[in-house]
Amino acid sequence: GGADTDTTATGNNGLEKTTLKVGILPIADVAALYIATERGFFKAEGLTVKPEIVASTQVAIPKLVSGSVDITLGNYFSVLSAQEAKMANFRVLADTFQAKPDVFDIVVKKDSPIQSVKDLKGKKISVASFNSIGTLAVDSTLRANGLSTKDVTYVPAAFPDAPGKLASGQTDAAWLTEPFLTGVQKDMGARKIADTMTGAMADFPIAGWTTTEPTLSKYPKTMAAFQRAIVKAQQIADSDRKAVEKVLPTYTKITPDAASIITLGAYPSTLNATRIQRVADLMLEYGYLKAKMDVNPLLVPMPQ
Amino acid sequence: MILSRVARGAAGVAVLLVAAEVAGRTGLLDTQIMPLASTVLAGAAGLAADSEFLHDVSATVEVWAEGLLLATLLAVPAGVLLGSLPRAETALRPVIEFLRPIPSVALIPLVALIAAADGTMKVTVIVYAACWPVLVNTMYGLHDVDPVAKDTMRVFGFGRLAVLLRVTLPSAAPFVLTGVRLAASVALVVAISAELLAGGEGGIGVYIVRAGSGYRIDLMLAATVWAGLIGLVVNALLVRAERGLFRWHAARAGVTQ
Amino acid sequence: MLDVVNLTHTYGSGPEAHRALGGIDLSVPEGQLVCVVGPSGCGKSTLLRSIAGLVRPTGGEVRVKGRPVTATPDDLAVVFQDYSRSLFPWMSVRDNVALPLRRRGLDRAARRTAAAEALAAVGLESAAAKYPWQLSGGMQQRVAIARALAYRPSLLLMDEPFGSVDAQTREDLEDLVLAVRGHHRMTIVLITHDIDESVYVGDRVVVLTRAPAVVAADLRVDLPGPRDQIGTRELPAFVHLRSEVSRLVRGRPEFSMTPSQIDKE
Amino acid sequence: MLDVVNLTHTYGSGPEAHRALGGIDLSVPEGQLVCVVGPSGCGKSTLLRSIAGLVRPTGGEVRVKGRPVTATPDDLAVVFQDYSRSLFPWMSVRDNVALPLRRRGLDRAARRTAAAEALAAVGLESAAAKYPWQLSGGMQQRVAIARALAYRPSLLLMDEPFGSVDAQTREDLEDLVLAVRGHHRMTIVLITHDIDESVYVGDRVVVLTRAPAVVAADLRVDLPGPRDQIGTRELPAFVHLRSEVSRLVRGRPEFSMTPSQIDKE
Amino acid sequence: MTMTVANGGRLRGLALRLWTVPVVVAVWEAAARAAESVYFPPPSAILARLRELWFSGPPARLFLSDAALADFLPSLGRMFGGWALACLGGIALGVAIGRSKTLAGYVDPLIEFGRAIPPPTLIPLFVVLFKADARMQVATIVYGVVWPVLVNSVDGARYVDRLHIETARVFGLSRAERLTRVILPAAAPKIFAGLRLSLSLALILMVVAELAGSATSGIGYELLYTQQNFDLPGMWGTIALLGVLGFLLNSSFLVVERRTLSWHRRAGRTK
Ligand SMILES: Nc1ncnc2c1ncn2[C@@H]1O[C@H](COP(=O)(O)OP(=O)(O)OP(=O)(O)O)[C@@H](O)[C@H]1O
Ligand SMILES: Nc1ncnc2c1ncn2[C@@H]1O[C@H](COP(=O)(O)OP(=O)(O)OP(=O)(O)O)[C@@H](O)[C@H]1O
Ligand SMILES: [Mg+2]
Ligand SMILES: [Mg+2]
Repeated sequence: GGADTDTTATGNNGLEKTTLKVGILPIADVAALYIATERGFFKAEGLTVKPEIVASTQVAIPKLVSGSVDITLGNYFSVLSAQEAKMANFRVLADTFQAKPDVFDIVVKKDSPIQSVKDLKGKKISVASFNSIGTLAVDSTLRANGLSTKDVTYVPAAFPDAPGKLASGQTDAAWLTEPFLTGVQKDMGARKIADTMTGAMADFPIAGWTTTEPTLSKYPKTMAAFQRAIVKAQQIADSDRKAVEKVLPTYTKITPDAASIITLGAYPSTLNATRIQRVADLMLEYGYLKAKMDVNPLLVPMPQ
Repeated sequence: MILSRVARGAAGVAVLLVAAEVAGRTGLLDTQIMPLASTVLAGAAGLAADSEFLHDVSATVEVWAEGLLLATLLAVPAGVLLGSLPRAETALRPVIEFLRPIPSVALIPLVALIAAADGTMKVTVIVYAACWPVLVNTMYGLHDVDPVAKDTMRVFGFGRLAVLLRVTLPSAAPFVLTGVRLAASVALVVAISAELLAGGEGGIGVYIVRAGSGYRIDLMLAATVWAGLIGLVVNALLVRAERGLFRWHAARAGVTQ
Repeated sequence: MLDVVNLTHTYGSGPEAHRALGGIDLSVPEGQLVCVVGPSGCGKSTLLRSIAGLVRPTGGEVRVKGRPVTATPDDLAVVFQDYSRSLFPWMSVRDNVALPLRRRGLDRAARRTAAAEALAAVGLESAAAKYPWQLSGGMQQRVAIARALAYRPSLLLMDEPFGSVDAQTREDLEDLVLAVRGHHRMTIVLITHDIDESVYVGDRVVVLTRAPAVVAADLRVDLPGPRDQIGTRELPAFVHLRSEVSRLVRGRPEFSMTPSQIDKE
Repeated sequence: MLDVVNLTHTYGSGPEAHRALGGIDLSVPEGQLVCVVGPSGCGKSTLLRSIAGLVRPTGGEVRVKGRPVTATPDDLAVVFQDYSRSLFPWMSVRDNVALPLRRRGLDRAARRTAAAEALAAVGLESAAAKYPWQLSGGMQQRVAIARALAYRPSLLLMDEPFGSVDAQTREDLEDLVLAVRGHHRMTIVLITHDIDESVYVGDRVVVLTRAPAVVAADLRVDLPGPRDQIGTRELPAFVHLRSEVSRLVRGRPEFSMTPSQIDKE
Repeated sequence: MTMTVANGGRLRGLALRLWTVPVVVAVWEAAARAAESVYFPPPSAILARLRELWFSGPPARLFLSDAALADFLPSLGRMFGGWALACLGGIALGVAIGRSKTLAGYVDPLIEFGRAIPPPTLIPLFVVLFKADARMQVATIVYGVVWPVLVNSVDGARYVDRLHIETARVFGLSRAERLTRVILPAAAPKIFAGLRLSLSLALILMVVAELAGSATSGIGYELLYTQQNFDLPGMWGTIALLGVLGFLLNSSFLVVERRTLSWHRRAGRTK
């Protein structure tokens, strides 16, 4: 029954499927998706997009494979390691989010003796998970400051739990993003000791709209329609902060007040192979990939 | 009688809440990390008017109910079978004991791979976790049946099945129901944990993810309070069913109600 | 109807082993009422449970209607010594009595009627809707009797069925069993500690020795029927038989009473 | 020692209510042995449980040694009618008997000796190491009696304590109770269905009516002591008393036996 | 002579109890090979990975590698600690609630409320209460494991045969004697059902606690680590390790149970 209503072979610009389930996280990264919905870009393409929360990219992968979601917000780091582990054959439809200064910082408690990255030696630092953009970012920051990964202990802690662990002394430092950064600075006077998105990681690509090769070849037109709609929204998100601030409180628990002060990243509207290749190369450099990976085959060109 | 029970329960809850509030206000508990009890309760009360959250609650309750029902339907017959066939029990014990300590949340990615629908995935992990209390309690309940009662049935020429249905099961039923009460909360815990870990379109756990990503610890805990309340209500219903169905059980033990 | 051939039974094994039956031979023709008496703990209940197929005896054989007993024989009813545990606490008294009648292929209404009649026969018409745990000990025992009688088995085994009721009720129940037996040609094995009772209701009294039990005596009761609580008990033959049984049972005193033992401070 | 004043008890409430005791008055001086007889289901056990503080009567009062019974009185032992359920299946017979003796301040060895003696007194010396569920019904009953006697309470309540043992053992146990009573000046309330027994062991026989039970008669037993199973039972006074009690118990037949009811097909 | 007989008997018993294991593993191997999915590696691959992870040590140490010692000892230590605490607390509180209607009235709602709360959502509370990682993990285990013991103990203590309680009262047993001699043994079969449930649950909670408690070593940590590294044989290996541990723990538990409850088993057998 469901297939009949979801899939129409003809009509609607010849889309193979009109309803798309898209895995998201309730964070600023996916603002463009909500802008596209709000402004009717999907509707114009004949698409209905149903966002579904996936707690992490790792969990989203089996859901993509089983068809439980059609597209997901995929952080490049996880997508590339999963690609190497042959978990699936991924395809990136569009870029989603890109780092900017102070989007990912390392913070410590107000009264912490830690003053700079060098003081982190021998300390515990919380990251959202192992083997992630977080560890890569901290790795690169450490190296830039003459330390190495071995000099610290990574402690996995979900972002919402990290401030508590920092405050109670279970960790010495935390790698955080918004809205937690603003939150901990305001609530407990936490101190930033480093912006991790600098140097090798400056303007680092964070995540893209991701699907798998079988899904793409099954629904090429649908995916193209999605690409067209989302890119329009990415452009708006990138150029009009107010648009992002407006949709943020609708799908997250970030209050309008907080939305107006938090630091936002960039919302790229082109899928640039050179930039994404940077992720693969840096991952290889830090040992997160075993072999050099060419990201080109993974990127789906923008339809005309 | 019932009133005094409610009053006592309320008193118990009140003492704990006041203690938590005082601990928060005197700085014994760091309110930076753990919001005040009153803040959490106010948040929980506010959620009652949040239609989006109520939708989440109904989504959770739906997978919970389905999971618990399936777990019970699966585990009771399985427990009866294993409890009455010692050989089968011995043979399957390694497999069962191997499976029991596997965290159902660790299975989420694997189940997600097979089950295309999000609901199916959750129900599967709920069933996986919730069937054990029912199974184990059923097996133990079965061993607790008075042999004279079973002999009585056999003597009148009833077959094994009739003995099972008319003596063994009724006699074990109260303890099986205790297993179901255990499973009910396990199912709720797993439903929410699955939502926390795997997300989904809606659910209390999904709400908590959303609140967490917005750095709203107070709302996370407020939603958690709802989980507790649901557990409380479900248990009250099951206890009431137990009182109605198993009056004989209480009477034999001299427990007056 | 019933043949017990050199039946032996030992509980447990090794040093804990206890030999309860030491080779019992007994043959009961159809329609006979045999009373079994014997000292406490000698093995009467074990014998009864072997006949019912509830104990797998360690030696010898039991045959009912010529067929060896491996499982519980068909068309059998038992009143257990532990009557209170043999009633189902989750069922009303009526349902307890009606339950076995399902095996008789009766429909619901017929089962209820039969149960009501049996309960009335033991003086419990007003207790039908109650639960077993709402009844006194003697009333529970009568429910168990009503259940067995309502079933109308061809073989009825009763283990001290009248132990918990008052003298008057006991006599009434004895007569009830005799009457039902007469009408329905049941074969009955009745264990009792009351020697008068064994002679009064029995066609035959089998006396067992102490454990390991064997048959010490097997007496025919040649009293004219129909029996009558006052008339029969006054017959010289009755008085003679009861002293005979009494003598046999007391033959070897089971223990010598030694109150002094418990009196030492 | 024991005063029961206008004791009433009603089980349940509303339409299900059942009035078991209808106003019992009874006064037992110290050292007396009172036998209580009455039809099955009249309320004897209820009376006993009220005295033991296990049932909170709905009216009237029970006083033991002058103090109103609210909880279980001190220095009391009970042999329950449902003796098998009152033994603890997780303890050996010896431990079951020895357990209450802790209250008597005996050390482990003394407890074991006392238990062994009590068991020997009821003829169960060889069963001490067994578990209750390894014993026959009558043996379990004797364990319960041994437990109560070993405890040497000042007030002993017994609910049909000899119902499951053979005639010989029963007489021995009757004499045992009498002997122990004589030595230790216990006050005893003994419920029985055996009218001979009530006259033989009792200093007094209290006859109850059908439920709601009231005292129908309260007879002094004026027989010379020490009693003797053969001599006493032959005394004309004994024979007279037992017919008197018998007449009183049978006074109102509890039910009219109607075998015809169960015979209709 | 007798030795060999005894050994033979034991071997036969073992074979009777464990014959399903090779069958299941063989079927699993065949199915996994047929499926050829990266997500479902065959047991042989899992075993190889398991060996690599933990069992490449010297024979003198039961082949346990350094990693195994570093992972197993703290994990199992916390697990046993948490389980023991939960059992003691659960039985004590459960029996108290089962025997006292007043106490039950006061705490029932709290318990029923608490039971339904997923331990991971209590991290903020545990963080403020316990500060240190290890204590917090033990607290998480106790919190997750205590319920079956508690609920079954309440049930067992509440529904003790009335005549047992009355006998104890009549003979004037002290409170302590009533508890240890009557109530606990009578409730034991049900309490043991709770203990058995909680034992496997303790392994699960050990994993959950390591996830919640930000562990940096341990079996749960390893599960998370392999999962996040897309190391599926490793993840399956960890799962299999949990299963084997569960089986071993449970087998030892049953030995204890069989001793303690032998009266129950034997008394309840229909002959
Ligand atoms: N728990 C209960 N609920 C309701 N009614 C009860 C309960 N216990 C006893 N009764 C009723 O009270 C009456 C008296 O019971 P009791 O046990 O005192 O009788 P009894 O004289 O000891 O009889 P018996 O000689 O048969 O043991 C009976 O009619 C019985 O049905
Ligand atoms: N399950 C058992 N395990 C071990 N021994 C048992 C078991 N059941 C009974 N016995 C023993 O077998 C013997 C006979 O028991 P049985 O119940 O047949 O006696 P009985 O003649 O019915 O006695 P009573 O008149 O006291 O009921 C007893 O000595 C008893 O201890
Ligand atoms: Mg017997
Ligand atoms: Mg009674």
